[in-house]
Amino acid sequence: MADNILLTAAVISLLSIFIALLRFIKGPSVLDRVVAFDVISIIAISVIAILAYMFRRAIYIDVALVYGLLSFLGVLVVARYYERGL
Amino acid sequence: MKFKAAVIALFLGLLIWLGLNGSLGREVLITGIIVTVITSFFYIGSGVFRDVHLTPRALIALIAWIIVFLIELVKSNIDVMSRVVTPKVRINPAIVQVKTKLRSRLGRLALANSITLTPGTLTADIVDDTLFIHWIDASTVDIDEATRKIVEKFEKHLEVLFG
Amino acid sequence: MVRKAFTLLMLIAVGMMLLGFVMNFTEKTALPEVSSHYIEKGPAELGSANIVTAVVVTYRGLDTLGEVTILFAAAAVVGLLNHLNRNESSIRREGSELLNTASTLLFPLIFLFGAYVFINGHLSPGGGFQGGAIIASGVVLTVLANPNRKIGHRVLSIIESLSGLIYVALGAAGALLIANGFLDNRIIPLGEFGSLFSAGIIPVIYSVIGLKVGSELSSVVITLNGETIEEDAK
Amino acid sequence: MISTIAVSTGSLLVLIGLWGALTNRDIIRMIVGFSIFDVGIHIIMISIGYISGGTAPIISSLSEVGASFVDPVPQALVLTAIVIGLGITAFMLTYAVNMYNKKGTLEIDKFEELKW
Amino acid sequence: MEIVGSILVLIGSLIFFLSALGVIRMPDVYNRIQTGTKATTLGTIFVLTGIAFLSPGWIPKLVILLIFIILTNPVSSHVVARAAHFNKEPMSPLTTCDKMDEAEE
Amino acid sequence: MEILFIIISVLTIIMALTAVIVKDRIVAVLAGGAAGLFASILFIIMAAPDVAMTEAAIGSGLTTFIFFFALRKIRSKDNG
Repeated sequence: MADNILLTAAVISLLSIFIALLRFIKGPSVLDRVVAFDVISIIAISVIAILAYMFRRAIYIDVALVYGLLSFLGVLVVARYYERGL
Repeated sequence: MKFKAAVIALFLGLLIWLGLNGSLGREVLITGIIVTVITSFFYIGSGVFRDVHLTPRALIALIAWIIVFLIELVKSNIDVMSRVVTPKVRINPAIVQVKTKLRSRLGRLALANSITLTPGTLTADIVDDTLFIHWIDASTVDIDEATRKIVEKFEKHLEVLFG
Repeated sequence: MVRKAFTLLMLIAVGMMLLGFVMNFTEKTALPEVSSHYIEKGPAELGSANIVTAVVVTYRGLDTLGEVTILFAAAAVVGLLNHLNRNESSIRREGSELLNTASTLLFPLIFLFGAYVFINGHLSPGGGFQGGAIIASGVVLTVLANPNRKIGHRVLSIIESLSGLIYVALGAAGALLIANGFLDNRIIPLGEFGSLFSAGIIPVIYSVIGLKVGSELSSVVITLNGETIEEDAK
Repeated sequence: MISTIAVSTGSLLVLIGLWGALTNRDIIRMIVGFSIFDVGIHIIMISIGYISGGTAPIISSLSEVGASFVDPVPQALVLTAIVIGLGITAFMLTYAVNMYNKKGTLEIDKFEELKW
Repeated sequence: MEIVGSILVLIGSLIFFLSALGVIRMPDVYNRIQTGTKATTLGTIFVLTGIAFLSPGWIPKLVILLIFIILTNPVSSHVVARAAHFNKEPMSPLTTCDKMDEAEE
Repeated sequence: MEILFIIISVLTIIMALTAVIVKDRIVAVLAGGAAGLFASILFIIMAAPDVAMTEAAIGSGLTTFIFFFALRKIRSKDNG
């Protein structure tokens, strides 16, 4: 029961990733794509957390932490590059 | 002053270390203390925690700030979602100026972050004591009135906590 | 024109090869012999809960030594090529005050997390390479917040060569003390399975690798950022 | 089932990466193509080691050893491959920057010395 | 317990859906950042709280993940907004006032 | 589980295609990094958390950062 609801939630999250992906592809400017990338990666962190529960392995949360750190830095790098701060 | 910063850094680091490891064993504590001492040197060098107050009043302020923050977060989301689902996007954006009284760096970070996560506001830049805020539904562009509407509900708690 | 045809031909060839491979592919249901040996005997022999770590550090330890060497060579070549043609550095826009505060607040936490990843390499996913990369990301964060700051290479190179030395010394100790081969992890007792101080010397080796990789990658980042002490001195 | 899908995905990524690396005239985008090629190869290698219904090769207690784990050896190899891929990419990028400093362009067609 | 947790996760995923919709529908960069940051933060809070209900043993790690996200998310959106203003990204024609532009002159 | 896997595979392939087709260099690098991030979710489902962590931290994280550092050097000659 719980697992089915979780699967539904994961599928809905992935669909919203698809919607944000439209913005990533459409643009128009680089910063629009960066915002879309931010949204995509935060949703992906939640998907990893859901997957961790579905596999019943706590160690996968570590991967989610690394993922969050790296996506945050990725957004920062592009934004700082764009404002000539890098 | 440095002593207080070191205590806070050690305590914070050890708390996070224990949370990551998820156990209270002797070995975890030993390695944790070694690693935390190294990290607290970075903190002391940067002087981030110098202005944090450690009084009972500050603790109450912390709790009050967290409660206000959570309520505002939920309110902001209901606000944003109602804007998203309505067929015609109704927005009235503007970038306004507000003033803050806070002096400590950590306090200003906390203030800016809580402003960003509350209804329709986004900190776009900070210069000295002026914050530039993008407001999705600007009702006023006057400095004093905007300060009263956006900043004060957080500032009065953060002032006690960070000075 | 010739080049386009050649490209197309090559893509088609690779595509056919991969198509044949995918068509004949079936999912395995049993492990090959070597792997099942590692999985069945590994935990009892080496005391490491994470079998990938056991394979990387012990069973295939020499490969890892070579890998670290290649990474060192890459870092050295990047430094050299950058040194050959340094252009005068332009002044970059400072990060905002909020980003500065956030980076001073976050960098020690990132360091702590990196240390957690490589110290727990034998219990949870991760290890020296990941931990080192996380520490280097922390350095990226400080560089982003304050791009014009000068960071010295000296401390990094000392840590790097020291940890490389300890790594080789520990490997040699495995060969000399109990004569069981290079990089044997059983020169100290295995300890209780699943606790932090277990798996013999694997956590120590992985911490050393983590420090080495972390300082190497950090020095790559600092070199590419282009503001070094030496440049300042002249 | 999962590993079959993964092998197809990996093969597609290999093809896309190769296509990008061969047809683009811009060096930076060629290097991006190479890194996508890398990712595809990694996915293929991991899916070769996948066992139906297997769990990650991280054992929580010694009594659990009999359970079905996936193959750890390809994972160790891919770990090595990713790290070396970073070294190669850093090297290629520094080389590209150097070439740019010499010629003032990143178009591969302008570099006459490298063509046959 | 299980039902409460999974319902929370479901609510979180619906919030994600709305936030992605906002990223598509809003007219300019700043408004996209607004919908993107806030809604995804709240969605993550919901999802992680739901998982904490489902398996209470993971709470320390989930709390660390949550604190990390609440700390970093506003900072990254602030940096993106600052970069957008520095680059004079086009604003939506509805924008009534830009004090930041006046301050720069 | 298969349906999740298929959706994420499609996402990875879309990201890779974007990285190869798009004209802007910055967007190409960013899309390449995003493809690596999705690939790391694939690795999690294929029961390889070690590889997922390495791919997230090194393959997609640090590589992207190094790309941007190199792009910065190229830009600083372009326009001062």
